[in-house]
Amino acid sequence: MSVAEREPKIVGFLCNWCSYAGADLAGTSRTSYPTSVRVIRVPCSGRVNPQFVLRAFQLGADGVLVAGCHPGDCHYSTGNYFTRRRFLLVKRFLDYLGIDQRRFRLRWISASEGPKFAETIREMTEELRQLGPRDAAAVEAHAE
Amino acid sequence: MRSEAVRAAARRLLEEGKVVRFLGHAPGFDPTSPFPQLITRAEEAERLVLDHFCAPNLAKYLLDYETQEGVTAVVLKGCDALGLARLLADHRVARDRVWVVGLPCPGMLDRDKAAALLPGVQEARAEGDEFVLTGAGGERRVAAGQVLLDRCLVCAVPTPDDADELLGEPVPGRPVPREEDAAVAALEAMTSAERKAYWTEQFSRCIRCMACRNVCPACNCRSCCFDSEEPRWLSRVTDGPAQEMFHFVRALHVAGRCVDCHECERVCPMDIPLMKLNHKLLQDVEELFELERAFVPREVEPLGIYRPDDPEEFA
Amino acid sequence: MKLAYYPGCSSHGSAADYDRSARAVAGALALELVDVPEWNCCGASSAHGADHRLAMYLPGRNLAVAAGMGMGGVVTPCAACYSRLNRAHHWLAEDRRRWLELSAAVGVPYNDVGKPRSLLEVVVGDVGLEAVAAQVRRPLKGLKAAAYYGCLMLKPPEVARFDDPENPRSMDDLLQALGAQPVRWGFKTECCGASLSVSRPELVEKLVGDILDNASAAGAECVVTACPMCQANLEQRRSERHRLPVFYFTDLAGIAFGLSPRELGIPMHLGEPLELLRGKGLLAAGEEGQG
Amino acid sequence: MKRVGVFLCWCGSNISSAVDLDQVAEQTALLPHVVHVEQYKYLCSDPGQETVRKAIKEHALNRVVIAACSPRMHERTFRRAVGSVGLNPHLMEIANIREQCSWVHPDKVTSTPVAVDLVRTAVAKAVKDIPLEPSYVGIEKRALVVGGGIAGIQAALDIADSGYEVVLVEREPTIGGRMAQLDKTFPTLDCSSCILTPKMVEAGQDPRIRLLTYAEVESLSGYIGNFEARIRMKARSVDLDRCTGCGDCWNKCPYRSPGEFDLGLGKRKAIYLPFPQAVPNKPVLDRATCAYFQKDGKCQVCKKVCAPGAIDFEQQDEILEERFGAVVVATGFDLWDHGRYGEYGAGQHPDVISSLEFERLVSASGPTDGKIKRPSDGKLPERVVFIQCVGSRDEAKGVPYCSKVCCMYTAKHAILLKEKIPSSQSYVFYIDVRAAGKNYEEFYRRATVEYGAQYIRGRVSRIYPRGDSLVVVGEDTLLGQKVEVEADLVVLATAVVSRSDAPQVAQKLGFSYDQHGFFTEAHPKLAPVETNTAGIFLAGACQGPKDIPDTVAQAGAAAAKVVRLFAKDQLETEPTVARVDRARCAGCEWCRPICPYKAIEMEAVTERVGSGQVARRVAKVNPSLCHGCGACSVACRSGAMNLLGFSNEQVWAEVEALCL
Amino acid sequence: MAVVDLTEAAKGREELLTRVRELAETDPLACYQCGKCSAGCPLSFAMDYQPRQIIRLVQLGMREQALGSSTIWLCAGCATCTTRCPRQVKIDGVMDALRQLAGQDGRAPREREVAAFHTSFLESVRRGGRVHELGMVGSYKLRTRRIFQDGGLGWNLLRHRRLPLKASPLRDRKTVERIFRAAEVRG
Repeated sequence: MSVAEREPKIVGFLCNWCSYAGADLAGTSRTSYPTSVRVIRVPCSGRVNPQFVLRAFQLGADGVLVAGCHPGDCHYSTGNYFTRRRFLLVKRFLDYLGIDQRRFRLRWISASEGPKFAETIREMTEELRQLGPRDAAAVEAHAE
Repeated sequence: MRSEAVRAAARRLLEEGKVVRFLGHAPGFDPTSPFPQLITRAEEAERLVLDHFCAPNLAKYLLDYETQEGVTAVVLKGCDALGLARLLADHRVARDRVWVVGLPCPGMLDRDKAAALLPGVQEARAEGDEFVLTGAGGERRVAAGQVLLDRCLVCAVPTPDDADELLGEPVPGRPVPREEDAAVAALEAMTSAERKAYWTEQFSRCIRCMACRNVCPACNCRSCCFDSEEPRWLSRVTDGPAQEMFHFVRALHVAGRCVDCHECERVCPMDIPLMKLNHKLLQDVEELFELERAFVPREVEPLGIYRPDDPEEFA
Repeated sequence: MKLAYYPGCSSHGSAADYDRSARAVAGALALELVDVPEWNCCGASSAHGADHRLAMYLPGRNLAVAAGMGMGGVVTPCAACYSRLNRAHHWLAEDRRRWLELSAAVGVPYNDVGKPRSLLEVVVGDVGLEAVAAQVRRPLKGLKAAAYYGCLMLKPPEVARFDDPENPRSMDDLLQALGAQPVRWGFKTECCGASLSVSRPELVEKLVGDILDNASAAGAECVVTACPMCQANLEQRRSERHRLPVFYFTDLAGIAFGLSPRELGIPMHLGEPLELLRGKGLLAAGEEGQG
Repeated sequence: MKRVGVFLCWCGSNISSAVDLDQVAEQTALLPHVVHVEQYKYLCSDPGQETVRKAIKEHALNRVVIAACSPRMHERTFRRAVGSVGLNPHLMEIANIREQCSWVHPDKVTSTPVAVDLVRTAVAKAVKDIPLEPSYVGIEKRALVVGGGIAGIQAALDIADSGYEVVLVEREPTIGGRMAQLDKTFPTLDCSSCILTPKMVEAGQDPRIRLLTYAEVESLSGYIGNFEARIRMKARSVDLDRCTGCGDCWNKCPYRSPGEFDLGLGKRKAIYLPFPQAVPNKPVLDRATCAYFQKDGKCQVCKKVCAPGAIDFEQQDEILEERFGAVVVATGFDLWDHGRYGEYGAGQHPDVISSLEFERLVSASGPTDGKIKRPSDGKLPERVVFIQCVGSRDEAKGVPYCSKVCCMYTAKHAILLKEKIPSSQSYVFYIDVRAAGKNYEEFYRRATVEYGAQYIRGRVSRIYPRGDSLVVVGEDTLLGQKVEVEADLVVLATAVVSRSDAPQVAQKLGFSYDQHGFFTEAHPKLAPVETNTAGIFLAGACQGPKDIPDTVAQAGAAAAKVVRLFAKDQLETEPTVARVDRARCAGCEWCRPICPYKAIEMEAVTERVGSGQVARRVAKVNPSLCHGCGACSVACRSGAMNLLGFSNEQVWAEVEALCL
Repeated sequence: MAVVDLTEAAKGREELLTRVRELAETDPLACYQCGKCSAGCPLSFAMDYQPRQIIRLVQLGMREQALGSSTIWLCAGCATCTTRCPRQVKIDGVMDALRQLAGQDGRAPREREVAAFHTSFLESVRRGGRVHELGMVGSYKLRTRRIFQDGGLGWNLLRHRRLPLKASPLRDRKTVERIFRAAEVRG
């Protein structure tokens, strides 16, 4: 089925202390959101290596989300400041290489912002559905 | 041009025992592509040459002698000196084990441009704003702008500022202001799909010879992540995504640390416009982190520090 | 400063006096008021009880016409029209699709005319108290006045977005700038009953009684308002025990600027408004007894 | 050979009702390295954990994947279970198929593929797990208590009593906090200072408690067991060792200004004792209102009359650097600024006062020596209206929550008013009287039956002056009628809010806070006195509105947590820290500036090159300082710096598994 | 007082709540019956149900009592209640919505005169695009047969040139007619 029907696939790197807890809160408050996202837990958004993000795109992800604490609130005090610097560059560089910057999202989501996490997933899923499929050449053939 | 001066310097330094080895250039397969040359005895100095084709940057070869005794002398142009500054900032080379023989650089020739103007060109002599090319096909006078390397046209640092001795009088930088790289702007104006097609085509020509990594002073890791087995950051297969990963990672790893010496582009056998990648990142680093001349190495690299009031686009 | 002027239905009838003093004072302050051509009734107190759409379209049409005039925004003297225009503007600002709905319904294309403003808001906010004080020829020395704001000009705050709905100051400051003495009293923002005056006059009489009791207890010699419905109720629905004259703020501003009561339509008020002014020595010889 | 066992939990029906676990099991069994798949109704229960242990032994599993609830819930439980049968606890991974799958994707058809993907990813990570051993770090058995109210005092006393040293830092010149400003306390009507002062004196005299008053924590760094605090001792202009507290200085000082302790209702001298029972019982010189400082050195009366010569104008702020193993934060609360309540004319009319101002009026040590005198004319009020929920439970005013304590202290005020002025009548406008504590309902009954307080159910809409009294307009919703009360005095029970600088304090000490500025506990039910930052504990109203019994209980709990920590000699730190691969490390130091904990240092190593030995420098991670954030591993381009537990290999494997 | 069968009332509750939420753009269920609206309402003294009680009726789905009350007619629309409501319920919006529902149900309004006034007012607007005060009051008097009310006041206003005999309608009568029709169509 074409991507319009197929649900877009989002790889989400969530920081354990804020965004992952926020996603859990969306769960405990039974807020449903699209099944497009698959979450990988990292201790801090500062742990997300841009090479993981590009690898996800190469393996067929329609969108990649990196989520961390609001600057100033990082459990490790400065982790997300480096996240912000790195992905200010990477977001633009991905776009420069032809991966539409709307496919990549970095967002600050605190432990008490369950609804904001669910909303982010809904927004991204809708936007990716409109963006349509990524061209096949960019996606690595799945050699088993 | 300066071959005599460099031979004299080499002989002196080696005879006085100031240095145990001397890194310079020597003629290669043909006179327009000289090779790096290491000499350890004064009498070998005759083999050195220093002319308008000595573009190769010798700074990174110092890494090979890090673990050997004695001071190494090295001939460095302005742009090469920035490469050394990069290695110093990255704690890969100790300044006290290097003797810098600085060349106030008059600008180096682009071998391909020269060959196009005078097939079989052997030599070039600078006269004012022109060059006199001589070779098998006779002689030809051309304007400097037609034959210099692109980077030399906008060179802001022709004279190394940290040299232990200079081969001749310091040369002022060309007052050309550093404006936005037109090529980058052209690419940015394209649509996402057009850029995708452009880079896919460029990267498809890459034969993964690693010359760009090997020559780059900023790419000075002891073991490169591309060689890592576990995790396999880079697949050995040269298909579309892997090529994209290679160039994405190579450019990102030197983001904020590239010294804009253009060597990667010069040595690339497949003429892939690598500086279009590095300049894009260099511009973004300067604009986003409010840095002047981000290609000059600093104590801590731009991605190694932060400011609480960095641009906020991710609320 | 050029503004689209929405006079409102009462400007022809029961508030003809307010219309006259409003235009006179605007002229004195170099405020050029250009009437909204073919303006229609804003629906006042009846439309929003009958149909939500009607209550938005009636004032909406005026906003659309005013937007077309390309002036610095729309101003109205009447607090009820101000409230209805503001409600419509707020409704339109919330969702752009409603712009199309309105244009289809009223046959006039709508784009944002900016937040409608009351005349008091323009005089105090845009013209400014310094400019007002500069025009004062006859300071209202010794005139103790109770500034009565009523409700529609301030409430609800997220729609009116003017002054403080609980402790407003703008009219008090204006009276001060005119040389008068605003009194501290507790019923500044209590409602006068508005349109119930026709159908249930005895209710309005009770409300008006409470308001005027509190004003006189606070030592006021007159009540100043910026709404034709309040002025009509305070003037026409009070009991014998209250003699306080009820002025529009434009009346007192006009007098302070040296304009004559006739130009300001003051004689058209019921009761004896001139008596107080005469007592305060605020009437020049020629202006005595103008019927 | 990696032998992975996957255990799918039903979680009663929380997971099984929304995810087809049979299908998940079926597809998981096909994954490489998976040798055993099992389902169980309650994996976290004892029998559940037993099935895991049994399966590990039976199938010789060397990797375990638990597909159940969030790792934030039971990661520790399953690590312990796995460890108990000799398998390294870090060879176990958790797939969150409850909070991030069954609870958010109710439709089985679409949720099952998600669960399959999450389990496959967890298996991929587990395959790359390596055994990790914790490292141990020493503990500085000294506690820092921030805030000297009843919460801080109680915590300090309990910790000191257990034999450990405590430093109690208090911003005001004396400890005592809010409770010192109260007259009586509910529900027993104990006099507040009678039950508080002994504890203050005890805290002042206990040799193991070091009182640092008129001081603030400037910065806090380090981690559990090894905190470093910089404490600013503000210049008091009084030498505490010399001063005997005789009072000559504040008696002779000619300059008076509104006292903060009495909320401006009474005056105090430029050099003053906040209240008689202050601890330390020595004055502080307020440089803002002292003529010596404001009128360049004119008056020095206090210095002249001070026999022991304790006045020192040259005293400067001082910074103390201290090491601590644990921190208890007890910084208390403020009251909502009722001046923002336009409808009540608060801030414009002197006789509309806050409940704390009433507390000062009724207090014997207050500005009016306990006589309830109206601020406007000093008369004793006959008719007093108390209004509940001023600011609280009011989204329009930005305070949507209930402040918990006002119902009870208003009943107390009604009683105190009747005791002090028998002829008076109190009216209490309320919405719901919340008297849920022990003996609280009975206390509320006394206020109405024995002391005749008139309770009117309805919010007051407006207060306006009439003559020299105040008209309070409300609705008696039980009567269904609008009502008015002419009052001589109106007391507003204003909302309990967080300190205005609470967010800055939270960021300075390194834990999180909610949108109202109250500090966030690790878990509202299971860990109310802990924060997400190990070693930092909370007590009292800084964590949310609460009364004195709850505050003291929390203080005791926080102290217990500290003592529990100090009972150990060393701390087992998480093994998931960064580690350097020396062979790859080039010594470029790109990682060093990233670390907020300065856990990365360079070290010289020698290695054989050809025939000779060569020295070079490589990075070295101090496992006790490293918190395991991983930011350095991204800065290291060669991959020499790796983060154990979330290594490059593991995350790479997860990305690969996720996208198949 | 009869016993109120809440389960019976609940039948129409959902429908009433949905209509009120739609028309008033607010949620009556947020109200915790604190009475601040009734206390601040200038006309609550004359109302059979306090504004708070009207919200309570809507919460319980008691449509008859709510639409049959005098409160929804005596509300002057001053929005004091909405300004002060701690749960930010738009009570004045609820009153408008209930008046509209009463009109749609074709129910005889509890306050006949107030309803008559609004009908006359809107008729005058529909006819001339603007209210002609004399005409409007005249039609109101006929409708309520209170011919002689405020006779003296009327004469006084006439004398002070504040009650013009002639109306000043819009040139194009269809301008406002189209608005009324558009509103009815959208309903």
